[in-house]
Amino acid sequence: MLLQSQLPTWTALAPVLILGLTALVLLVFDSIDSDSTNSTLLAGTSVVGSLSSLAFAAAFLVEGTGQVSTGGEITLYGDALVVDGMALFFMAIFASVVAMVSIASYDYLREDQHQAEFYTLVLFAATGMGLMAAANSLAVAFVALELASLPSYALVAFLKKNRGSVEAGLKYFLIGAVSSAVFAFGISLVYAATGALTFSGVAAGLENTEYVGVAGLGVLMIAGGFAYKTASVPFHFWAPEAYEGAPAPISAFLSSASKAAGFAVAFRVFTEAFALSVIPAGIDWVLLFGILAVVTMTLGNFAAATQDNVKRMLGYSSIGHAGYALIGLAALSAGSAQNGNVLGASMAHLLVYGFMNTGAFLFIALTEYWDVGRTFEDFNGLAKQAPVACAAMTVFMFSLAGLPPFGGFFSKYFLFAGAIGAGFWWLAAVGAVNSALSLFYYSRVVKAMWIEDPDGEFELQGRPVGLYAAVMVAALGTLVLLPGIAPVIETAQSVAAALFA
Amino acid sequence: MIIEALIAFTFVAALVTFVAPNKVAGKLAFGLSLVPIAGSLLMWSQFDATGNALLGGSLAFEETFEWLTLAGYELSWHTGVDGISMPLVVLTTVLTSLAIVSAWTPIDDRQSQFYGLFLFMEANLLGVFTALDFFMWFIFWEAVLIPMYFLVGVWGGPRRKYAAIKFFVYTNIASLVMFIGFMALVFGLGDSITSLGLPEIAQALRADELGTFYGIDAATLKLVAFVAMFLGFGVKVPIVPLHTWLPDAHVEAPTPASVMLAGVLLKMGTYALLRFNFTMLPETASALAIPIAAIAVLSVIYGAMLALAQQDLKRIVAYSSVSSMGYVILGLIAYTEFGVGGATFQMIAHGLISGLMFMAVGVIYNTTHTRMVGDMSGMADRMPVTTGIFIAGAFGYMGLPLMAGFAGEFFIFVGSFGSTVLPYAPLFTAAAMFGIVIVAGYLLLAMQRTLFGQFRLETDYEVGPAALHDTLPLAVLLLLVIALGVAPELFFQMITDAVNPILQTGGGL
Amino acid sequence: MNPWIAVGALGVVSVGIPLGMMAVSALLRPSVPEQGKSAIYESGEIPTGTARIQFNIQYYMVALLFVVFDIETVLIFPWTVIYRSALEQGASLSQVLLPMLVFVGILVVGLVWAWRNGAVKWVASPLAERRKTERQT
Amino acid sequence: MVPAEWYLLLSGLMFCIGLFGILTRRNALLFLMSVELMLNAANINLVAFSYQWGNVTGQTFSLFTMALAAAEVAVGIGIILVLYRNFNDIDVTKATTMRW
Amino acid sequence: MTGALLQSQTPLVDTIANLLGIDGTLGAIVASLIGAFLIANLLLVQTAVAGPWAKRKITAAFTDRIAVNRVGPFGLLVIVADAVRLLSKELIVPDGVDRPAWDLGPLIIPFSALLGFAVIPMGSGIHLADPETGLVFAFAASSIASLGLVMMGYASNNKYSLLGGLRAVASNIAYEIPLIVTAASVVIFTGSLQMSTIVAEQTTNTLAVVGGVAIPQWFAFVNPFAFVLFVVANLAEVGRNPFDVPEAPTEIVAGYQTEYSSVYFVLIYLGEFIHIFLGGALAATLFLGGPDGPGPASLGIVWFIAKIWAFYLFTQWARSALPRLRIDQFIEIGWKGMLVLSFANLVLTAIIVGVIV
Repeated sequence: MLLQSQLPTWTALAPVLILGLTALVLLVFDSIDSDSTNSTLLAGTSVVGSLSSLAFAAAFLVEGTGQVSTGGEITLYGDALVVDGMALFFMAIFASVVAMVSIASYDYLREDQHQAEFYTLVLFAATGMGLMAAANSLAVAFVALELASLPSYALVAFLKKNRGSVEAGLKYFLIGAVSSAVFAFGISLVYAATGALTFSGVAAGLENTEYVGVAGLGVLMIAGGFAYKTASVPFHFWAPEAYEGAPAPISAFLSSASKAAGFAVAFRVFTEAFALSVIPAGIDWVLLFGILAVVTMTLGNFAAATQDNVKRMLGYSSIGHAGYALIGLAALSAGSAQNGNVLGASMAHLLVYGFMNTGAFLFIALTEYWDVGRTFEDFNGLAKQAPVACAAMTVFMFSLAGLPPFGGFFSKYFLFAGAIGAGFWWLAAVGAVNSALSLFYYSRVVKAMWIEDPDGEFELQGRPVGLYAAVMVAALGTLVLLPGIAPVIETAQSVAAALFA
Repeated sequence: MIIEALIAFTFVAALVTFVAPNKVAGKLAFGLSLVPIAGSLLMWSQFDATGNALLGGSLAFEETFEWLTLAGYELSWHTGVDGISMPLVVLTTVLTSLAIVSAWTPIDDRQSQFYGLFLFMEANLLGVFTALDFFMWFIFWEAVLIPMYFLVGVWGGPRRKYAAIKFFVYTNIASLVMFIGFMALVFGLGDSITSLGLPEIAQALRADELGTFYGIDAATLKLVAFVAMFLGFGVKVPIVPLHTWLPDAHVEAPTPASVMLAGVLLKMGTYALLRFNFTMLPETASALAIPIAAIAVLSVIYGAMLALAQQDLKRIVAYSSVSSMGYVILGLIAYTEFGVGGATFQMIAHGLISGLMFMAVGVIYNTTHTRMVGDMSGMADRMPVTTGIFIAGAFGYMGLPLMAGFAGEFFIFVGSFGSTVLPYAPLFTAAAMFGIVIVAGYLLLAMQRTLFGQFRLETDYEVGPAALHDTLPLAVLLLLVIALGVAPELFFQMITDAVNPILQTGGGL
Repeated sequence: MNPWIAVGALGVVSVGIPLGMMAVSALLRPSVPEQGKSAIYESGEIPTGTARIQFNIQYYMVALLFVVFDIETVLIFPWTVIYRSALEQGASLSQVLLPMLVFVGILVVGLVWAWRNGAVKWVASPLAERRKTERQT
Repeated sequence: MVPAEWYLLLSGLMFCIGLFGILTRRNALLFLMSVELMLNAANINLVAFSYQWGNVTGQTFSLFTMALAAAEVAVGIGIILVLYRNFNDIDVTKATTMRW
Repeated sequence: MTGALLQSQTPLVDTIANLLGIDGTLGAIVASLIGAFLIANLLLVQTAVAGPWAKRKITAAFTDRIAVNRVGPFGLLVIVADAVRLLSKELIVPDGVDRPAWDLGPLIIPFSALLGFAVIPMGSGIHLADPETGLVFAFAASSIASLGLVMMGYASNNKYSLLGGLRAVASNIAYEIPLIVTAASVVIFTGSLQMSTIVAEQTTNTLAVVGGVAIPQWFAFVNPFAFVLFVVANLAEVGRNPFDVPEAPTEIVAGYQTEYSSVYFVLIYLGEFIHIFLGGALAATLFLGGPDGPGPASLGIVWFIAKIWAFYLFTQWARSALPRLRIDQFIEIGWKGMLVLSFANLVLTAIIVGVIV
């Protein structure tokens, strides 16, 4: 057992550092042999790197690094970064998603000339996400957010001869650029009001600031920045485009890891910097997030219900899920004992979501590999040809819909129960209604695959091992999270409670 | 541990079957499904529980494993059986095996997936009837839907897609409504419970520990929760007017799925009504006795009338199920030993009889490829054995003495007639009894038109007796029906033992 | 006194002097417009096509590289300023030197990668490429 | 000393000009320039209030903002370049393979 | 030593303010304007000498021929003749130029070069402003020129001009990083970006005493490698041979200045020459002790002018002695050679300083 407590404190960042180092190693590989299309080496390096990152994150979580049991959070580099349970929890999510995406890309990119760049960008983005989870200052949050975003733009437009991919990249980029400018301006306003950028400093400054209006505007704009990263209203409209146009493994990566990263930093910023105990009256971000959550989940679900294209439907549904996760922020109240539970449930939902949504998009990657087509009709009768993969997809769909035997039910249950317990029954009600609605469009996929007859005869070309393995890992994760939810939810809620301590 | 072993074994069996080759899947699944039968019979033989599982009675084969603590509630794996669930467990295992055999002929595509789903469903059904922790129970409850959805959707008739989606959406929304209602109770109980164990919740509710929740007082909360749960479970039962999914699902489902649907899945609804509504909230139930009884009688009469108007044999049997389930509700609301006990007994009886009827219709359909009453006649000539069993089953349905159906209905009427909870009990009972007449009417009519007279179905093949493996399950079921009719105390003893606590501690019922 | 006043003054003067020269010239110079004079000078040939031509993508590639490295030099400057005084005040070498070495190291990895992938290769000769592949086959 | 409100006014104005540009320009490059304006509005705030509060945090952060703005433009122009190759245009409303 | 004297001398602006007897902000502004005017003229005079006269003379000397010896003593009056001639030429505006940009370009180039001199300490108290970030300001001001170049190239509606403008940008950006990184290696020694401190650091300390002669701690002596790098990068930065690819008369006519005539032509040339001097001034300040030299401190300006003229001479020597690089060689030397060397220099300097201190 590797004990972080026996190592220098900076090693608490190991999960992030390993991701970054792996990216650099891949760059070195590509420098040595820039024409290489050795998928095994490149994807393998990426997988090994992300898995070791996951191992460290999990080991640290188990050991209690940064948690109360081992002396509380570890702050590094002059309070710029903090490693606590929540940071490690999210790092574990990112590492698992990267691992799955890398395995899947092994087949997806088989013919591509720029594989090394692909994995490097994924890993750099994941590094940025890890840093987002560990950010303890608005400056670091912004830099990390950009580090996560910039490679993502390139990744979305990675298929540069594919018009859809390029268009998706452009839209993702344009909205990303605007929202990061808004975010930066928000930070500057908060700085203007408080004179500090570290979360603790901002909290201290907010308590008796004279510029309440400026601070309020700043908070609003920062919330806008997070809305972009998490694909929530009002900066959500890039999501369906980007997810539809991007290479499917990247859609998987963005819709789960990137979203989780946005929430990670939003959780910390709003619970520590703009903590309810210090925020001046008049800046009611809880209400803001409440409204955003309701609008986001409703809009996402209704839009998803009207789609013909499965990938796009998943894109909208991921907006809906952002709405659910927002409940974690919307159901907080100052000094409530339930805060940790609500936030923890939201985190657990993001973890489960990380598996099931990644899996769903990777299944899309599989169909893209087979050239099956993208509409519901194109999936007709797929189960006859590929029952195992379709069974996995069924698990993802039902889990996303929140049906009980799968992980998605649990996280949603905890989320809604937490919201009710915290006194926000209307959030839970809207969430539950949306959840029921979502079953309609998720089951359409299942119906197409299993029940409909194929329109014509088609033969699936090959059985891509990597894609299959990745889909199976995700399915297994979604299933195992049912009996294994106990440690996850307990960890999530205890680390979330630490934020309010 | 035997319950856990059974459930786990069935799950594994499902997985094994799922990956087995199509050719052997049917036989394999049958072989594997014998183990749960043996297990459930073993349980029965060693059954030693007394009292109601939820109300402090001793349980048989009880197991508890801590799982996780959440927001002050302990969730655990908690299983056990009492007199109410034990017969249902036996019913589930037996009926599953027989349904698997009855699937050998009609299912000729993707067999391994079919039987895999079947066993998966069985595992979850066992879970539903044995789980005593709300969370576990709910997971199994919902998980049953998924295989059924596929069974109807993939192997069903021409309108299978519509039927499957309708079934799925109906029952899922119902689950959600029920879930919210139950959760309202849980939150209302507040700190007085420390886990989501059903016994603890039931006892807390009966001890009147329900507090206010969001300013809603306890009585209103109970009412709301009761209604929500009643509607939620009512869809599964189904009660009129929430029954519209059922004919579609039944007609489109392949025979074995219909057997399971009518035989076991509907019982989930009444079982849950008994466990939740009528055990946990007796005062509310008795306060609502008249509307509930009205719904029960409506189900009986309306279901029977609808059955009378059908031309499709399967539809007839399906609607008659609606009718039969109405009796069960009536028995439950009676709140007498014979009423509730009879209702529970009727669940078993109806499970066997409706299974038998659906199978018989299936066997006829396999041969004739039609289910329309008008298309067939004189089947008795060509399929004498099947016909005989069919007639016997129909008599069981009508409640002929010495059949299980008679015992169940008789107990229910006795119980409801003497009910003190239900005002105008004799009136309701009499109205419900009228249903029997209609049932007899349509069944006789259907039999007369299909089975007797001149055979005139035009086919390009010889219509002859069904294969042995098609007939055997029918015979077995018939034997069971008769056995239960002759000796209802096989189950009735343990049932009343478990039912009595519900009545006793009911607070002035 | 704020030194930027003087800087601003020089700014004004350095705009003023060229403007003055232009004014003087405007007074002195003749204006004799002729058709031929106003033609674009392209080595005496008659200009063809537009001047908005497509040019080598490498201009863009080096511009990208520049953006990266220029910004990095901006980030290096504060470090150089405090480096010596930090050492004199007793900071250990690993505290002040190592972070910068890591920083430059990452930059170097990037540079090497760009180098190997031809970002700074001005002319990608198709002929040479073909010869290379021919030799391989 | 110039009162803080004036800095806020200036930066706010600049931000709004940038925002206006984003909302009205369809040329991807002009769009990028508008974003730069918005980022620099943030920089003005940061530097001005760094002076106001007497700490260097804001100034330091503005360096990072500049670096990120540059990187963003680098990536953005790359994407615009492939956009041009695919659509022969850099009008951001022209690329509509997918529904908006 | 001399440095102490230099430090004690009153800055130019204060001297003027005292002379005129004005104070306050308004006084500072007036005095600054006067000082700025003086400094600008000091440079203009040098440029006038360097451009029409010295350049021809030097090139002639290198190529062994005679030049400008007709008008005035040593042909010096050719400066006046040329000035009048160029200013009174017709301004030809070609077809299709992008007018505001076309007019603005020639203004920017001398502006940027002159602005850089605001922070250069020229000795004898001739030091207009001494902000803390002087070095960065000097680099920033001198980089504005490339903006003017690309504007001119783009606005001229001429393919050669466009290419010239792009080449100018490419060359500026390729060599700017080595230039600045090398400068950063000097900053490691000084610990300050203030020009006066950088100079003082070189003048007050003595590197070694060889044979009784104290060698001052000029950074060119401390780190000759950096000096060489800096001078080479500087040469490219100011666009002189062998790095004059943006103009490259034999390839792209005259690059960005092809379409300019009359006073615009004068302004462009003026700007470029001042730029050379600015490059020399930066090299002198960073590596050669600025106005430091033997003799009294009041001689500082003399030494300083000598140093920048030495750099000017060096550019003219390079112009005559070296062939122009091809654009691809030029860029690759910049990115693969200079950049790596300059980073190596920075890291090594940091390590050595770290180990010694």
